[in-house]
Amino acid sequence: MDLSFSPADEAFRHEIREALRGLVPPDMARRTRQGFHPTKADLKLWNRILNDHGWAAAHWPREHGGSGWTPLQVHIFEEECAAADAPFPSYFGLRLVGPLLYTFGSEAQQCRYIPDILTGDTFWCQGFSEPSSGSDLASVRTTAVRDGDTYVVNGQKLWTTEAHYADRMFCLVRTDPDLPPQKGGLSMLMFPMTTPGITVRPVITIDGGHSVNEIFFENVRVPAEELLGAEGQGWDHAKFLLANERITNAHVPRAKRDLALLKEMAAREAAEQGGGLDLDEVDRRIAQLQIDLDGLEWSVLREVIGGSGNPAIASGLKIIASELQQRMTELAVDIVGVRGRIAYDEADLDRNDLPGNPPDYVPGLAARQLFLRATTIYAGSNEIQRGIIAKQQFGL
Amino acid sequence: MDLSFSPADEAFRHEIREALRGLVPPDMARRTRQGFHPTKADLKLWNRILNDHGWAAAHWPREHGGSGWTPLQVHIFEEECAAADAPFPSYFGLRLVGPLLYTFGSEAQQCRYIPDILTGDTFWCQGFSEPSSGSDLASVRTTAVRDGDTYVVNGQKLWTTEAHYADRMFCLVRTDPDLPPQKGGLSMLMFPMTTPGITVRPVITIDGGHSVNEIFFENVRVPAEELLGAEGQGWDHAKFLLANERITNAHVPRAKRDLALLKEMAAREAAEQGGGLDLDEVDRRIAQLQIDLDGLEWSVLREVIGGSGNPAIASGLKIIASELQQRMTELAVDIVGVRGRIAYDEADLDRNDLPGNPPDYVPGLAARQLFLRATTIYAGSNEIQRGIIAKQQFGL
Amino acid sequence: MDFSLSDEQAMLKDSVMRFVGDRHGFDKARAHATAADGFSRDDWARFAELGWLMLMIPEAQGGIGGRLEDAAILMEGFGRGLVAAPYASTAVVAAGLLARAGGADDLLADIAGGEALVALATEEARSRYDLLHVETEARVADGGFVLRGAKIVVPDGASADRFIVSARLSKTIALFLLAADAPGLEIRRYRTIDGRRACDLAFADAPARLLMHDAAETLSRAVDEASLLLAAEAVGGMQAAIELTADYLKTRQQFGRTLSKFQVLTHRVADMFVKLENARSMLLRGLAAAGGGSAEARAAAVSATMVTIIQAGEFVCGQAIQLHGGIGMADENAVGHYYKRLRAIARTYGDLDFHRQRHLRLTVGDRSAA
Amino acid sequence: MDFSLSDEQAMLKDSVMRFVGDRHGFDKARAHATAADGFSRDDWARFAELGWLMLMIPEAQGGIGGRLEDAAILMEGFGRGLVAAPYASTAVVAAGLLARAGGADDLLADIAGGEALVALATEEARSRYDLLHVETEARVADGGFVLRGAKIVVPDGASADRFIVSARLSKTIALFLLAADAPGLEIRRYRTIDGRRACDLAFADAPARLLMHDAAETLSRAVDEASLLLAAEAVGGMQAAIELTADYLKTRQQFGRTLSKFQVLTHRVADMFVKLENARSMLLRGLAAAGGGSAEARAAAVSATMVTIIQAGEFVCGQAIQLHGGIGMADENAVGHYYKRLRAIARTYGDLDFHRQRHLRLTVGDRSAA
Repeated sequence: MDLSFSPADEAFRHEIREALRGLVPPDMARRTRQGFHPTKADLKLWNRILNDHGWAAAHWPREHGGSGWTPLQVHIFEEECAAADAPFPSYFGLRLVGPLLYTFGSEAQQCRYIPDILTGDTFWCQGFSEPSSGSDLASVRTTAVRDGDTYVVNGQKLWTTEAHYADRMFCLVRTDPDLPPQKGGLSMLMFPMTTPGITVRPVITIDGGHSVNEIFFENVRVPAEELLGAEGQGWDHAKFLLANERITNAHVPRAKRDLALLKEMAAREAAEQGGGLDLDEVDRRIAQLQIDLDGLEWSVLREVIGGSGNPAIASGLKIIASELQQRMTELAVDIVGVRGRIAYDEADLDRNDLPGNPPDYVPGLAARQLFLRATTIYAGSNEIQRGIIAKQQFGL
Repeated sequence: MDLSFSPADEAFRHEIREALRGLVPPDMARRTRQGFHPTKADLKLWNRILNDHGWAAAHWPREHGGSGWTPLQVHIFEEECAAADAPFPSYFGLRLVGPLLYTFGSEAQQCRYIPDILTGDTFWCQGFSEPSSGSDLASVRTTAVRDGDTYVVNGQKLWTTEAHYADRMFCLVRTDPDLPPQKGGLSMLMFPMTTPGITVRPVITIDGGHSVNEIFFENVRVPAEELLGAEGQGWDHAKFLLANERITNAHVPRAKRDLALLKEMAAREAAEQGGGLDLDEVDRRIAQLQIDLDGLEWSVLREVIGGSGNPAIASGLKIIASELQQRMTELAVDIVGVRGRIAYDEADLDRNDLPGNPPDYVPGLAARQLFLRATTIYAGSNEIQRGIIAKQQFGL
Repeated sequence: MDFSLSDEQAMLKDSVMRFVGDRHGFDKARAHATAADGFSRDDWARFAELGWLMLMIPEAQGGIGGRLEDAAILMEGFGRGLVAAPYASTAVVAAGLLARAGGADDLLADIAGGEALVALATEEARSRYDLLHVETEARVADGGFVLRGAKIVVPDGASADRFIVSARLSKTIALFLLAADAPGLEIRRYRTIDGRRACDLAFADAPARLLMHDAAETLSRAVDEASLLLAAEAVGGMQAAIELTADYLKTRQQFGRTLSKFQVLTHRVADMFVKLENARSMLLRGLAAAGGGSAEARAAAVSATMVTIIQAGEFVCGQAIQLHGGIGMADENAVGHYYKRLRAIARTYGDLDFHRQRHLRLTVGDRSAA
Repeated sequence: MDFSLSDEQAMLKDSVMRFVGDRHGFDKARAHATAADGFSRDDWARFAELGWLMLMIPEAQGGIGGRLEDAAILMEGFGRGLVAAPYASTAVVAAGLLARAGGADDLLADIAGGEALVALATEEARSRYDLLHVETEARVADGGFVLRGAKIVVPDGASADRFIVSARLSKTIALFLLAADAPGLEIRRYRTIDGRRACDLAFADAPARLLMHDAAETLSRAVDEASLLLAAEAVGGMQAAIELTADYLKTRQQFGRTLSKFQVLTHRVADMFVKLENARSMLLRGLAAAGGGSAEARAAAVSATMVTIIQAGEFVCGQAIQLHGGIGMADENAVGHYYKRLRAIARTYGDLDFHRQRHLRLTVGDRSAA
């Protein structure tokens, strides 16, 4: 047992911090701080900048284009990126389909897709949830029927994040309606979003933003070579992704940055609002958040370094992280007082006569708080996670 | 709609307050404040004092020996009693079996038992819970088999509060093992605790106190005339009691008194402990408790005056009140700091060299906090209450 | 003490419940929200016909002389139906201030007739809900008064044709009236998170009519009453959100069962109900305190009510979204709109922090006075 | 960074888990609790045989020179088994202070051999966990020192044969050693809520040996380490309480079903597990901070750990009782004893309020220094 950061780790942190200095364009950094959904242009540019340094897939094994760093180094790297107000790179290529491809994909598929994921030239989206199966992937109804060398896809997906940014989708489909999903009924297909028969309908969320979509498939023909692995492996692929997701979704680096911003914000608001803000109470809430975030960070460290692989632990991280993110933005909105009632329009942010004449940290907060209500719902609602823990850890 | 206390109500309050002045013996008042379980002697004496004023059963209808006051007057009366540090009179006669008797009992039974309940000459206990049926009264297993003019009772009861104080028990028994409890399988019997075949075993609770017991029945013969109402009505009797209980259990008058004591305690502790106590934080917690208690009080007023009779409302009161009582004693223990770790012995209270050299409000707190963990369990656990609300209010 | 509705109140309740169509009005509410005003002028005309706009105008000034409890009945209905009309601001708060000020019977008649919309502007960039923190200044000019300063996030301000404005006049706080098209008044209109329309006001020597000087306590009472009306609206909104949720659980299937078979979800609904009923009790308690007693007791009680409402609203409507799952996050579903309205109410005239502090100061916190 | 146990640590863990008999030790724990000392002298002798009592004594002074993480492994096992022996107070805290003070090798040998029990007395009637608030005074008399004042609620004090006592010496805080039978020392022994035995000490010019002057930082470090050991004990206790609860749900029948079929109960267990694992992470973080870095960073981290432990303990063990229902309230059931031990830990060397304040002061609250 060695509970300290080694001098080498500290040197690595210093090196990354220096290398990142000035790398995030200032307007991109401002947009990241403001907390609206990142623009496609920002995601693309940042992906390219990272790739220029060989960092686009820092968390991947070296043989697939990753950095070969230790898990702790990756953690430090991500922390420094967040501290520099870099956007979190688009999730679906680098976090989901990339690892899927190098774990389950054919060599041809890897060669075809991985380079453009690393450069950011291809954006992906994930076709998992459906109108009738939010947290329940076993009830996927979108079908893919084999017809010679192609699959014909029909059905519907919902909550598809960044589908309107994406060039390609990896999509969970039913290839055998007679087999239970867990026993070979599901498969994973990959196809361009421009394939005929695909319709993307924006779904506006309660924050007024557009980050998710509804997708309709009408006789969408996908070449059979775009099947990932073998037919019937879709359930295994989905489980692989969900396990990864629950730890990445802890988003500790971003949370640490947000908490630091929260402290600055409280100090500025108190200074500018002449005593109306109960700074003692804000400090108490910040201190509790800090403690809870420390716990989350060390739980993540235990998992990325120690690697229990226990699904109950991963589910616990998802619960804590999602609730923490909600509490942090709730506090942020509380701090800014009556301006937390204003619906700022993302398109107006460059004007200098914004409603309520707000300090620069205000405009994205209310929308972000509303959007983050989704964190306890998506990627398996927290109720689902508790069920997993009860079952996996205690046989309940 | 008239939301104010009338001048007549205020005059009544003043009159009661004056009448109560000096009525509670000072040592009894001190014991009540200290929060250990009340002694039998105190309960008996206070019952007698109340009865001397015609107040023993203030909440009963006048024709059965009650005051004939309005529900609001009863509420005011109980509030003033609590403010005077009177113990809450023994529950089982005055709150439970008394109303049962005048609602369901024969005239002979009423004549036999009610007078001694009013004077406090007879104490009762309630034989409901069993080892295998805590919150689940439908699974009562104690049997009563008819044998000529008597019932023969065999079985076991648990959590029987004040059984060691009681002269008599009213007891839920299975008189027909073939009928479901809700359909006539249960009946209510009344008998002296001295009946041969009854064994009382003390159950010490986590506070170290003795207030509940386990009762064993071995061929206990009870005359059939001690059956309440008709055979098979036991389920109705139990439901009648549980509905009453959930509102009385809100214990608003006592909670108001406890909160007032809490405020005094915080001020004294802060003064005596030279700055170590974070009085701001304590004040915040007191303020929130005050607000929550105000809500509970008005919910009780709505119910006792408006009388929706909605079981979902009664269940909600039970949930709020039990959690509030727990939070109040938790704060009390927090306020007294390291002395909250000491296990004071009730028998030592008159010594002047108590451990930790505590102020007079300290000794009963830790034990009371521990005991009050039971409030969210007894009288139908809060989980049971939520189930009732979901079902009764929403059909869920 | 009597919690039952009088015959008149029962009729009022019946009437507003019929108006909001037993919570089937979400499509209508959404359509209004996207209109320029954020509410329906037709509805407003209907309110005038129903007499609701004169309910809170004293009889002596041509109104019905209703009590705050009566207006609260309407507001609870509006909360249920997500009705965005500026009822509380114009027909209760502004009408009440104009009536107390006197000399504004014509304007009161216009309000009663649905022809005038009057908004109260108190909040400033640095005031943080403190009505006594007023930097806007009034001074005498040309025999009248002119205002200089700014107000922000005026509730229902975007559609108002007149404003009542608090301003500093020598050492006291006075109330002024001016029209939306007054010279020297610049208005910036915008949406709030609940889809309603607020505005900022900037006064550059804008001429205004003095309504009342030394108005601090009158203003404080008016805003406390406004808070209680929002509390009533919140209660109606919470109730609707709970009912939507319970209904949803009965129909939605997941993992091969209807959601109503999952005990954690049904118990959550039970907790929501418990918080709603507690909030309702605190609304009644607040209304009681507004009906009599000292200014301090009123303020403490109103803040206690608002603390409860704000806490309950966040839990009830937040969990309503949670239990709906993904669909609760969609703007096209009603449940998120209740959440947003509750969060908007939770930062109008005061937020949790403000009400907690004020309550604490007026009760336990005031140890020096104890 | 490496979270895996070394071979030695794995052996230690194995050894203590065997000792507590995989949580079947409740009957034994209860029997010890009713004995005069509140723990078993036989167990203590066994600890000496196993080398546990010399684990934290530096090698130079005849011990094993273990690290705090090693002692934490033992403490977690003791927490699991409700072992009430004065391990942390004697074998870690007192041994550590004596080792740092020097010149006490004989006493250290006695501790290692199980022949001496030494308790640290810091708390006073008005100190509220503040180690710098010391009213007990030392002065020179007859070429030595005598103490005057009082200490309260000394952990494991009732069975101690010696005490280390903090006292004011001129302007600084010094540590003194005296025997339980010293003249001028009066001891009042009693039970605490967890069934352990503490004591109050009253010094009337009791002669004592000076161990260390200017000892504030040494004392602060020792007490922080003691807190972390209690945190480790708490983690073991919480884990045992959760396992007992999960087992109970699988066997107990209500309403015709085993409790494990009730989703609200199983999800509660999940929440308990989440809090336990978070507490375990914070224990590791606290141990990391105790191993290096500044005194301020250590103090802030230890307080953050204790805040987490105290909050988790109240929830986990409180809900363990709740899920047991009535039987959880009975003294003859183990689960309530975990609750009481957690609540006792939550008010030893510091409570939630103390640790929150200290953490706040050393982190966000210190705005003047930011």
